[in-house]
Amino acid sequence: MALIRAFETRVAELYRDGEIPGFVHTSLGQEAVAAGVGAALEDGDYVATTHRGHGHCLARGMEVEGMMAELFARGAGICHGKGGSMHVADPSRGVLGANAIVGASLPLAVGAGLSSKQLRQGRVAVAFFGEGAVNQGAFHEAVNLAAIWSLPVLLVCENNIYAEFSDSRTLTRVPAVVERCAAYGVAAAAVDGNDAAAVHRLAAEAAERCRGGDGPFLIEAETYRWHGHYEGDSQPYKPDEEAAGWRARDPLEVAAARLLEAGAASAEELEALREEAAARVEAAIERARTLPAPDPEEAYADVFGS
Amino acid sequence: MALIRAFETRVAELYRDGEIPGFVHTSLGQEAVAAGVGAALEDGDYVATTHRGHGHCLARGMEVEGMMAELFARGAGICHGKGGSMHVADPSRGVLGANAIVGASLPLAVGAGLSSKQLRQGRVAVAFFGEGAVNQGAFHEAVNLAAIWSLPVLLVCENNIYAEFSDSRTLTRVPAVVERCAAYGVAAAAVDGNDAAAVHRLAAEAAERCRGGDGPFLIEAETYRWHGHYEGDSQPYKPDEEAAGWRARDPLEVAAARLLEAGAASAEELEALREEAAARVEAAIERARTLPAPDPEEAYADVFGS
Amino acid sequence: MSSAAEAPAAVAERRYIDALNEGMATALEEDERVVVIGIDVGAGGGIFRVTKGLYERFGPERVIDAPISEMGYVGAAVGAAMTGLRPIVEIMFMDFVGVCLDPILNQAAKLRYMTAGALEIPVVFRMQTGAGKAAGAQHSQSLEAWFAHVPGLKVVLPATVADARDLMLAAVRDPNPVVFIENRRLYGSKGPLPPPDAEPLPLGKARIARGGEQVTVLTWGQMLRTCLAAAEEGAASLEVIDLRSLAPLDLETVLASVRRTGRLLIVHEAVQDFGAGAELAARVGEELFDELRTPVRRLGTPAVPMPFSPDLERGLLPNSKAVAAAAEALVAEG
Amino acid sequence: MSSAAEAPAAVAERRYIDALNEGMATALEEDERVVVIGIDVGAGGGIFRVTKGLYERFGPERVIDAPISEMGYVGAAVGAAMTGLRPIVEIMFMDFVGVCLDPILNQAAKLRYMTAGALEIPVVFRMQTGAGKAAGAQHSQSLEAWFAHVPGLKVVLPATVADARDLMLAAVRDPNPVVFIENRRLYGSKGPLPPPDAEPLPLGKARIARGGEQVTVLTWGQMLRTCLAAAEEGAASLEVIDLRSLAPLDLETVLASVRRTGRLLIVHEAVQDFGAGAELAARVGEELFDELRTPVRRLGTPAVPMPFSPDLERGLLPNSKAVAAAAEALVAEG
Ligand SMILES: Cc1ncc(C[n+]2csc(CCOP(=O)(O)OP(=O)(O)O)c2C)c(N)n1
Ligand SMILES: Cc1ncc(C[n+]2csc(CCOP(=O)(O)OP(=O)(O)O)c2C)c(N)n1
Ligand SMILES: [Mg+2]
Ligand SMILES: [Mg+2]
Repeated sequence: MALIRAFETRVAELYRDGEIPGFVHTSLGQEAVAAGVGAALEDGDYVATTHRGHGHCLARGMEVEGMMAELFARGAGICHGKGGSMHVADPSRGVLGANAIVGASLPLAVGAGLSSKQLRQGRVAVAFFGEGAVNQGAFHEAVNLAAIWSLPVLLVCENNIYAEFSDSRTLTRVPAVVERCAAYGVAAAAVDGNDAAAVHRLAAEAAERCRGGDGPFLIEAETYRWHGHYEGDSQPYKPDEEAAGWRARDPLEVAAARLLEAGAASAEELEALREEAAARVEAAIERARTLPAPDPEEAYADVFGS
Repeated sequence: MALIRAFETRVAELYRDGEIPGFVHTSLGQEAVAAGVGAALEDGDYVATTHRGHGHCLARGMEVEGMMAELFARGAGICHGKGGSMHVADPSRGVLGANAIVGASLPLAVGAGLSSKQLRQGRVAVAFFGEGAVNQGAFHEAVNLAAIWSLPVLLVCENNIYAEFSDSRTLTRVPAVVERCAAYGVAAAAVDGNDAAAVHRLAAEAAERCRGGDGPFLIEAETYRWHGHYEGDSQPYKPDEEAAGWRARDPLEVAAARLLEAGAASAEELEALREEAAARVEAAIERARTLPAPDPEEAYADVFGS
Repeated sequence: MSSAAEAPAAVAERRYIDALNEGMATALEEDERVVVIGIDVGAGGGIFRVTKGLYERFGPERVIDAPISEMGYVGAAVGAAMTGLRPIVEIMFMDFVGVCLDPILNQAAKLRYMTAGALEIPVVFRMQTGAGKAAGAQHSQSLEAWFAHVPGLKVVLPATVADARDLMLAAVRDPNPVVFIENRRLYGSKGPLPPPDAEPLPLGKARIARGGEQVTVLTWGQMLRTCLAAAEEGAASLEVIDLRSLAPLDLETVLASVRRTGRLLIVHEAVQDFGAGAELAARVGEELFDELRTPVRRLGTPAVPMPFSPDLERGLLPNSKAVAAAAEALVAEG
Repeated sequence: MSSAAEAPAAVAERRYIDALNEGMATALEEDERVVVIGIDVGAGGGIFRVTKGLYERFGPERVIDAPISEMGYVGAAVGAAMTGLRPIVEIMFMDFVGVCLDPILNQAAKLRYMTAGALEIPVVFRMQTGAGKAAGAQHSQSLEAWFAHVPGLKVVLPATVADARDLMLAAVRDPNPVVFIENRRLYGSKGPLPPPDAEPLPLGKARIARGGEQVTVLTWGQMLRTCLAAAEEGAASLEVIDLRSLAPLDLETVLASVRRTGRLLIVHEAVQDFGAGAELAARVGEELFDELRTPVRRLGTPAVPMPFSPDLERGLLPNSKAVAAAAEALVAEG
C-alpha cells in the first residue's frame, strides 16, 4: 500500500509537470483494494484490470522501475513504451494488463479462468473493474459466462462512487453491485474497501472458493477516488464534505492504526516502510528520466508473432 | 390468435415448398403472447420485435396482404420486398419492425420510449424478445436505461425455453427472467404465455403503469415454440414429452375453452372465426403468388432520404 | 459567397471546440426534437468540454447523461430517431465503437432501406478521434473507412472551425444517420467563425483549401493543417483539398483538380492499408488513367497499432515534411 | 507439389463444410489446447452443421456451447488465448460483429503489440458470411475490408474445399489472431480434398486458380467460382487469382500476373465502395503505373444494404456474365 501511495502520488505530480504523457488515472485512496486482493493471490494467478490499474499491478509484484519507465514512455519500459499508463502489463506475473476499454477486463478474465480450468492450472483469474463498468453489457455477459461455466474467476468491483464526472448512484436504480449478482446466481459480498485487512480476508476466502471449483465470486469494495477521474480533472462534481469524509478514512491510516493497535508494527517501522517505498519510487523516477525513448524500430515490432 | 395461427401454419408450409425464400421463424404455439399484448396496446404505441415477429405484427393490425407479399419478396410487399420475414415493419402502425439481431429490439424500444416521454406522445414502447436475448449485453444496458430514465417501456420476454438448439436453462443459473429484473429495480411479473386472457390482463395493467409514468415493466410470458428454431429445423434436442405437453396446452384451445365456458362465444362462432382467418390468409397467399417481383430499380431506392 | 465573407471585419476567431458547441446549441435552439445523449455530456459538460453549458441552458431532458452503456444508449438514440426525436449521440472515442457498433451498422444504416423508406432515422453519431496525444492503441484509431463502407451512413469530418459548426448543423438537419468525426487535436485550434449562413452548408461538398498547380493533395480532418503547412514549407505548388465528407463523396472536385495538376497525393491519419485513401486512389486511378502524370500516392499511418510513446507516435503519423517530400517526389517523377 | 497431387486417384471429393469440420477436428486432435466456442457449436453441431460431431468426439469441455453473449464469449476466447488455450471461436454471421467487435479490434489485435510481445494471442475468429440467400441486410454483409484495416489481425478467406481445411489448420497453428471468413454459399460446394500435407499451407500465399493471358482477375471467397465460370464462358483469356488472405497480403503474386497481362479486374462480393478491392487497386495502380494497359477496374456490390428479395439480390451481386463482360471491355479498351 505504501508503495502504491508513493507511486501514484509521484505519478500525479509528474503528470502535472508534463513529465508523463498521455492520460493518467491514479488510484489514490483506493490502495487497500489492490493491496488486499493482491496479497490474497498466488503466483501465477491472472489479473485483468482497468484504466486505473497501477495499484493492481504493483500489488502483484510488477517492478516499479519497469512501470515507471513505461509511464515515461521509455524503451526500457515494461511494454517498451508501447503500452503506457492505461496498458501496463506483465504476463510473466499473470498481469494481463490495464485496459482502456471500460468493461473489457471482465471477458478477458473469464477467458483466463477458462484456461485455468481447462488446462488444470489451478489459477484464479481476477477481473478488476469500477462500478461504472457494471452498466456495460460486457459485465452482464461475462458474469453469466463465469457462472454457467463455473470458472475460478474473482470479480472485484471497486465501487468508488464515481464514473468520470458522474455519481454512479444516479445511473442505476440498484447502486449496490452485490445486489445485481443475484441475477446470475453468483455469490457476492461487499467489504470496506479502505480496510486492507478486511479486503484481504474476503479475497483470500473467495480465491480459495474459486480454486476449490465453486465458480465465480464477486467482491464489491466500497472505496473512494481521491483525485479526479484523470489527472487534471478538478472534480467540481464532488461534494466537499463527502471528499473530506473519505480522506479522513485514509486506507493507509486505517491499516497503520490497526497494526499499531495490534502491536504488529511500531510507528517507526511504518514510517520506515513509507520512506523505503518513497525511495524506491524516487529511484525509479531518476532512472526513468535518464532512459532513452524507444528505438524508432520498436514502433514496427510485435505486431505479429511467428 | 386465429389469424396468427393460420398465417404461421401456412407460412411454414410455403417455406417448406420453396415459395418463401430466406429464413423463416414461426411463432406457432406462442400466439397468445402476441395476441394478449397486442390487444392491450393503443393506436400509436410502438413495437420493436425479433426474428420471430410475425405474430406481434399481426396483433398490431399489420395487413396480412402486405406481410404475405413481403414474405414472398414481392414489390407490393409492405417493405417492397426489401425486408422479408425477419424485417417486416409498419411504422404507420407503430411497428418499428422485426429485427434479425438478437437483443436489438430492446435499445430501439428504449429510444421509442424516450421519444414518447420527451415529446409527450403518451405512447408505450414495447420490446419483444426471447429468453435467449436476456444473456445479451443489450438487454442489460437497455433495461437499466429504461429504469433510470423512467421510460414508458414494456419489456415482453417470450420465454419459450429454447434459443435455437439450446435449452436456455443450461445457459444461465437464473432461468426465471423475472428474477433478473431486481438487478435493475424494474418491476416484473411472469404469466402463463399460453393464456391470452391472462397475458392481456397483465399487459393492460403494465401498459397503464407505463403510461402513468411509473417507468418500465417486464412481462415474462412462459410459452413454447412448436416448430424448430427456423423452418426446417427437425428439433432433435427437444424431449418428446415436453413438446407433447405443451402442444396439449394449445393457446387457441385454452382461449376457446374459456370463451365457451363463459358463454362468450359458441363453438360455431369460434369455428367461423378460424375459417375467416384461414380465408384471409389464403386470399393473401393467392394475391402474393400473382404479384411481380420488385422493380429492379427498387434495389437502389431508400438508402438515403432527402 | 456569404455576406459574412464580404464583411471580414465581423468574423471572430474561435476555437473548433466552441464552434462544435455553437452548432449543437443552435440545433437544440431551433428544433425541440434535438437532444444530446452521451456519457458526461450533461452536467459534466463533456469529457473534452465540447458540450459545456448545454445542460445548463437546455436542461437534463434535452442534454442527457448516460451510463457507460454505449450499446444501450446509442441503440436508444437510433430508436428515438425513428420515433420523432433527432438525437446527437456521443461516442466518446471512436475506438469505443467496438462496444456499440450494431445500432450504427445494422440498425441506423439499414432500417430506412429495409422498410422501403417508411422509417426515417435522423441521428448524428458524434465520435472523437485523433492520434498524437499518447493515448495508446485503444484511444487513437481513425476508422472512417469502416463507416464509409456501410451504405446508408453519411460520414463527415470537419477540419476547420467554420466547418465544425456548419457541418454539425447540416448533420443534425439531415434526415439520415450521420457519423460525425471530430479530431481531438483540432479541439483547441483557432480559426475564423463567420456568422451562420442563411443557406446551410450542404453535406458532401469538398473545398479547395488552397490553390496550387503541381500536385493535388487530398485530405480530411486533422491532416488538413499538416497538408497546408506542407504547402507553405515545401518546394512544390500544392493544391490542397479538404474532402470534408467521405459519404457523400465529392469526387467531382477531386477529379477537376487532378485533371489540372496531373498528380495526386492522398494524406490521412488512419492506417494506410485498406484506409479510405485506397478508395479515392482507386477511383481517381480509374477515372483519370490517361491524365495522371504520376501514380496516385498515399500517405497514412503504417500498419501498426498506435504506440503510446509520443516519439514513436510522431514517427508514424504523416507530418508536413513527409507530405512536402512526397509531393516533391511526385513532381520529380513526371 | 504435394504427393497427393501426384496420385490423383486417392483424392476424394468432399464438401467445403466437411473440410472445415475436418480441419477443426484435426486441430482438436493434434493439440489439447484447442477448443471450439460458439452458439450451438456443441450438442447442436452448429447452425450450419459445420461443427457436427465434434462435441460427441471431443466432449463438452473442448467444444463449448455459449449463450447469446458474443461480447462475453468472444472476449473470453481472447482471454483464453492469452493464457494457454487456442480457441476457435465462432461468430455465427459476420454481421454480428456489431455486438462483439471490441475483443477483436481493441484486445486481440493490439495486446501483443502493447505488451511488446509478452502476450501471445492465438485465436481464430470463425465468421460466416455470404449474400445470395435472401437473408436480408443484417445477415448478408461481407466486411473483410474492416478487419484488413486493423493492424494485428490476419484475415483469411478460403474459397476451395482444400483451403477450407488447410487454411483452418494454418489459422489454428498461427500464433496470432486470425479472422477466418467462411462463405455460406460455399458450404455445400464440392471439390477434391487430398490427404493433408506434411508441410502445412502457409497463410498469405495467393494461388493462380487458372492461368490466362489477357486479364488478371483477382478475387477471393465465394466469388472465385463466379470468376472461374466467367473464364469459361467469356471470350477473353482470364488469369484468375484466388487471393486467399487479405492479411498477410501476397501482392507479389498479383503484381507478377498483372505484369504479364497488363490488365486487372478485381471482383468481390462486398460492397465495392471502400471495400478491400480499393486497396488492391490502389497498390497495383501505384506499383505498375507504367505497365498497366488499362485502368484497374473493380466489380463489387453497389452501395446499398442487401435487399431481401432474391431477384433484387441477384441483380446486385457480381455474376459471371458481368465479370466476363468487364474483362472483355478491358481487352477492348487497350
Ligand atoms: C467502452 C468505454 N466507454 C467509455 C470509456 C471512457 N471512460 C473511461 S473510464 C470511465 C469511467 C469508469 O468508471 P468506473 O468503472 O467506475 O471506474 P473508475 O474510473 O471509477 O475507476 C469512462 C466512462 C471507456 N474507456 N470505454
Ligand atoms: C447477435 C445475434 N447473435 C446470434 C444470432 C442468431 N440467432 C438468431 S435467433 C437466436 C436464438 C434466439 O433465442 P431467443 O431469444 O430465446 O428467441 P426465440 O428464437 O426462442 O424466439 C440466435 C442465437 C443473432 N441473430 N443475433
Ligand atoms: Mg468508479
Ligand atoms: Mg427462446
